[in-house]
Amino acid sequence: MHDMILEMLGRVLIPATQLFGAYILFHGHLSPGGGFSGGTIIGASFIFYSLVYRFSAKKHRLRHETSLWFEIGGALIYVGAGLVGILFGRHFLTNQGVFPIGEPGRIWSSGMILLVTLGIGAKVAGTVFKLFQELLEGGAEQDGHH
Amino acid sequence: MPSLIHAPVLIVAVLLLAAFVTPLIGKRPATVNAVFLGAGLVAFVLSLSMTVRVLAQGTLSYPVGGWPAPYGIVVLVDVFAAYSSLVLATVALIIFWFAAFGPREVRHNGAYFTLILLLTAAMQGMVMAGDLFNLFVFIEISSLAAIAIIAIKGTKESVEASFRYLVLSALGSGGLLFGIALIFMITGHLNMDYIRTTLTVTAEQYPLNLLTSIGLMGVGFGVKAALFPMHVWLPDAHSNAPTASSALLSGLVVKVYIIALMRITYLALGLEIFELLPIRHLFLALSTGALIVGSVFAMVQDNVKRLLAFSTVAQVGYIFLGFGLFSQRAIEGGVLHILNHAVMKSLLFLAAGVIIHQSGIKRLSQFSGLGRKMPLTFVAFTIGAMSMVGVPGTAGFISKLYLALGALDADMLIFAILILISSLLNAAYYFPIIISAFFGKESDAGATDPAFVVLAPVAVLAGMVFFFGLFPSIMVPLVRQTALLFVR
Amino acid sequence: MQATSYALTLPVMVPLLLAVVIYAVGQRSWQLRNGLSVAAALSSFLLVVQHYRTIMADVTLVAEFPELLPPLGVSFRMDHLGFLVAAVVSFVWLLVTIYSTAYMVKEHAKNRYYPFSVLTLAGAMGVVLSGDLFTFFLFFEMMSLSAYVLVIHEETAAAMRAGYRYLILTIIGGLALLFSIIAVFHQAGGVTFTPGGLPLEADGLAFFAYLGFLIGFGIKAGMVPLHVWLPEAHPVAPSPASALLSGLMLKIGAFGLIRVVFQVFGLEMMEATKWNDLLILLAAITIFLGSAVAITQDDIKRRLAYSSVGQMGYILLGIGLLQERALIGAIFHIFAHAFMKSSLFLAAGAIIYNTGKRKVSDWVGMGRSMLITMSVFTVAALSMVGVPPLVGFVSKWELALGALDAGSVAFVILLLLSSLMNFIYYFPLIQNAFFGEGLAHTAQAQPKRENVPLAMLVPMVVLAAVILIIDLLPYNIALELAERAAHSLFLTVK
Amino acid sequence: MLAAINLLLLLFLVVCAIVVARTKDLLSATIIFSAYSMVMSIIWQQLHSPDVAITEAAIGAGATSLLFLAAISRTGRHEE
Amino acid sequence: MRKTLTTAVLLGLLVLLTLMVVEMPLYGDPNAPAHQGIMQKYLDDSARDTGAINTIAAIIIDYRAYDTLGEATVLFVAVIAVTAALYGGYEHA
Amino acid sequence: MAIIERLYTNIYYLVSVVLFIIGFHTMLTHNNLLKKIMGMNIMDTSLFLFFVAIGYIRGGQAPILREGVMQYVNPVPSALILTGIVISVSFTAFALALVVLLHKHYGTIDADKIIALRSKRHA
Repeated sequence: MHDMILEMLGRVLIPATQLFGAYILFHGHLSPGGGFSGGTIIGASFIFYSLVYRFSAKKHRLRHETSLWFEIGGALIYVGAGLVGILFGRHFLTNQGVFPIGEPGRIWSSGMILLVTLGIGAKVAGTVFKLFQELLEGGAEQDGHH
Repeated sequence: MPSLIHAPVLIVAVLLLAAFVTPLIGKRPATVNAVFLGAGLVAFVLSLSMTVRVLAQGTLSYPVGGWPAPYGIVVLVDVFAAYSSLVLATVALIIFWFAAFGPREVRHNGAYFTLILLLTAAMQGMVMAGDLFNLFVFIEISSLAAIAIIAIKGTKESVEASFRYLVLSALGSGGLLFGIALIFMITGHLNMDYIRTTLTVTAEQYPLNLLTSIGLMGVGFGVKAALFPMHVWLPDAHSNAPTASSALLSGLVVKVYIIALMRITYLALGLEIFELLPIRHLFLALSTGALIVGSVFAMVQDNVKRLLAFSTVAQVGYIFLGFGLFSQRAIEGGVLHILNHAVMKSLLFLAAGVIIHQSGIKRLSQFSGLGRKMPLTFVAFTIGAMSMVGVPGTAGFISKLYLALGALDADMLIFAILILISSLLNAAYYFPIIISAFFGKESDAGATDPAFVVLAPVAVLAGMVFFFGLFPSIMVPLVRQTALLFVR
Repeated sequence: MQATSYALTLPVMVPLLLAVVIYAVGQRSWQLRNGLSVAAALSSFLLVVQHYRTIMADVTLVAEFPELLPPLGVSFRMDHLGFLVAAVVSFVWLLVTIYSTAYMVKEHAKNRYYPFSVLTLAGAMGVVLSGDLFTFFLFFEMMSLSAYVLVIHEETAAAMRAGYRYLILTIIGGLALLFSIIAVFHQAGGVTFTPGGLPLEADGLAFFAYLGFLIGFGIKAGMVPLHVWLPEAHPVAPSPASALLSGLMLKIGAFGLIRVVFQVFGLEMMEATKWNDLLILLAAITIFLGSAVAITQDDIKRRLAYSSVGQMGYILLGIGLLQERALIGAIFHIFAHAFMKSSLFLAAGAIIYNTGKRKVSDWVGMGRSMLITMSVFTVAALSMVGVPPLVGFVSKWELALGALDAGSVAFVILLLLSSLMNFIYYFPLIQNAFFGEGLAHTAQAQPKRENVPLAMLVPMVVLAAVILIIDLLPYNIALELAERAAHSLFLTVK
Repeated sequence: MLAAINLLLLLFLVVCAIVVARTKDLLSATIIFSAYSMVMSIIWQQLHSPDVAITEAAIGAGATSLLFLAAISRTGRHEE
Repeated sequence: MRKTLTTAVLLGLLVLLTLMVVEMPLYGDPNAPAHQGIMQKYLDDSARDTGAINTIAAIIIDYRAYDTLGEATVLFVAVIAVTAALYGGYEHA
Repeated sequence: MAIIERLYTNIYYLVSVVLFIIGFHTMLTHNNLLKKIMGMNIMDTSLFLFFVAIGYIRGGQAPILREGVMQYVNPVPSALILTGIVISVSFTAFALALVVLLHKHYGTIDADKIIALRSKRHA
């Protein structure tokens, strides 16, 4: 099955959603939102993408490993940012004095917060997408009748 | 070593890092095993050094992110936390070994190891938490991971048991979060020390809120720690899990919630709570119920793992009994039992798992003569069982001795007798198994002792049963100081 | 006078370690296994008697390890009583072990028998050399549980049933003991055996503690309402194991009772509270019932087992009377009965080994075919009856004197009555064995010639020789020790 | 005026919650649950917690509903 | 039967909790104890301490970053658990 | 009357308590496993509502620092709930996975039927 309307919609909506998600991510320290909400929105756009192109001939599907990489990458960024504090002779997950804080109110400010927000965003996007995929079809090939 | 100050978070961080990395290298089993065991070993070394440090220099409080209390999260390692962390790290390391080299019961080891690492990390974080909400977060991680390592077995029974566990666990979490919300509402703090000091002022103003909060948290922890009568999920969940999971769950997970509960009572609520509310009597009543119900149900089981699970219900009763009696020695006994039960129940579950795997028999009625076919495994099982019964020279005896002495110190003769009766009940269901296994008529089931690498963790645990049975004085400084946190 | 000697731990630790070694080498070499088993008992014996001079100089040896197993700690102690019982236990164990190297050849699972026998020895030595109740309890449990393996050695249905009963009662007894120990510790703040007793108050808790001790030790000693395991367990075990169980392990219970009555509760308290009346009553019933039931038994080992119940009654009576001479009798009877009952069981074992006949009624003419064995049996049996100058006579004499000291003639009559019953169940047996004409059996094959290995004969003969001559010696070491032990136990009272 | 709207929203919450529990059709229940979360998010916006509101809108109303839909697609739409 | 009992117990709980609501600090009261503890420091110092003007972001990823690490871990547990439950392991995926 | 007034003032607390009970009830009494999970979600969100209500201060603004604002609402509960929401969705996801598995094994997601099926197999 090949749904023209859905694909058209998708072509417009998916980038828009992703842009919105990215905005929320990057402005996490300035405005409402942050890693979790932004990440979820981006993850939702992936889900939409995979649903729209689910039956298309071109197999636009995202690979499972990709979302796992997002997942692990985000987590490692977080723990890594924490360990940097220890390397600098401070405490675990220290921001002040380890990362450049910058000028409050600018996008490139607040050091670890931005970094970790981006990490979380990547991680959550991967998580939401992967959870959905798994629930939708995970282990299905063993069912026989699915 | 300067980085030793960071041990409280490093333990958690190392285990988490290993957990995050294992999926990446999941396709190479040898590397996964190395990372898995390596993380366990590092956590053990860190925990040991941290304990030594705490013993020498007193309570260690680590402000994460450099923010002092009450603004940041503080990891508070007092003697109780250090002791718990050491117990966790030690027993977990041995179970890790079994999970890595023992009989394989899950389809893919990689995910299993990841979950075990996450569970261990969360437990470590939990026992050291000095912040109420931080504690909650770690509780949630460990709950989810604990359920996952049951469901991973994939059989009908394990999935069903884990779902039931999940529902009850979520109820418990709900109660817990509600309790934390109420506490925050009337104090404005999350750091346990600050909660305690603020409560001295605000408790009078909002008594019902505080009471409800304690009740809800009590129920939340009670469900998770399988305190009678909230233990209904435990037998199914623990008996249908893979062997290493059963050992972890029965040996460690259940106890961690008790530790967290007790830490909340003395850190956040203050010891006055024991005088103001009939908590002790509640503990005494519930633990009596647990001892009797757990033992009686254990007696009628035919499945070896279910028997062990019901026995856990009873043994949890011992730990609560220690806190309910509330004399110095009784608390020492309860605290010691956390270690001793962790060691002996892990031993029993691992030995039972080996037996089931090697012979395919899980029904006790078919154990007849198996002991002669796989003597080493059954000797280990016997040692665990003797410790459960409380034969002198084994670890189980020591905690029972302390508890009974503590019962007399608290002028409650009846509980000393109760402890002895429950020992008799234990004997009544453990000894027939051993006798029929060693001296019973031989069945035609083929079975042999497994390879050394499988049996090694069982042997180490058996050795620990004797070691802690003969030299409990090694743990005495920690245990005594822990009891002094409660009884001043 | 007290002296510290850490050598006290050796008679316990050496067999304990050797038990492990024996298990390890048992798979490879039976000679080494048997040799080590004998060596374990021998070294225990030698390690005990090396203290002879010190003990005779009235020095009490102690070795304390308060750091081990806090808060109660572990300690060892050797006084006259401990020395005597330890020497008896290790000596008889040595003889029985030598005997069993030959006897057990026909049995299965020898690799299990020897290590557990040595382990039981270690437990028994630990009990008699313990310096406090807690150490006592530790080794008591170790001994009881490892003896379980000896009881069920045959693995027949009867043996398993008897073993199960033994195990359950042992556990109940152990828990009762543990309760009492905890109660004593709670009240007195310590559990060390102290001359004159610990500072206890004669309240309800102390009485419960006393009851707990009575149950715990009574079960082990075969005191009457609690003796039910004994006549089941002793007959089903292999004969050397029966000798150990009946000859030695029962005494450990009585030994514990002496310690508890005189060194935990103390003479003054016992006299003030009259709690000993309960013990006397039970002892009297035990004497009477044990002896009476023994008459009705046809299985020789069951008859001997019931006889043991009766004889334990003497010892309990001697303790309960709270008279110095009665106590001398009790302590001496520990020694005497150990030798007598072991030689009876060993002789019975030799006959069963040779002919397979367990029934007393089948023993007609046995004395003619197995002269040495039957002579040993006769000597021991006569001693049991109390024929002077055999050892059994002395203990009964002292007991009777003690009973008179206590002012009760009734017990003297009871002792005489029991001797009579002993005579009834031993004498016809002996008469038949030597002079009887078995009509029913003449048609069958004559009893085989005495075909008993030397390793079995020698221990029996040594035991019988001791029974025969020790009272004739100018210097009766055992009596001397018993007197000194009783004296020191009574010394603390003004 | 604002108070009235807030009260209405709260009432709507309770009604939604009960309806979620009562509806036999799991798909409808999921949709109603999504609406419930959306209303919840509006309430939080009213209480000046925009961070929570946006997260609930994305995760509670969005992701959770999607997960429910995925599960329903494999287990059947109607409660038996 | 069981349902009726549960409903009754929960109604009892509802009554208790309602009584509790009566006792609670007033809604929106600036002097409620919840606002006397750690709140003011965050509002005053977060921009200076962390560089983030969104105080909530400052709290979750700086002051209380350890919690958020745990939170991220919970998600990770969920992913691994779901894959493990459905496949018995992620290698399959 | 004072009680009613107080309840009215604390209406947010009251509603969250009511929702908590509804969620709890759904979780305990409903046979359908998906409904149980929905109940769990309702219970969790009710607690989040409770938290947010605790954090509200009359006349307060969203805690995003800017000029000219005198009073902000309490940011701490919001920060905690963010964590709570994520935990809740994790539990939900895993519970749903288990439901899918149970459906695969038993062909139904009704708790009573599953129990019946299991005991039949045992018998």
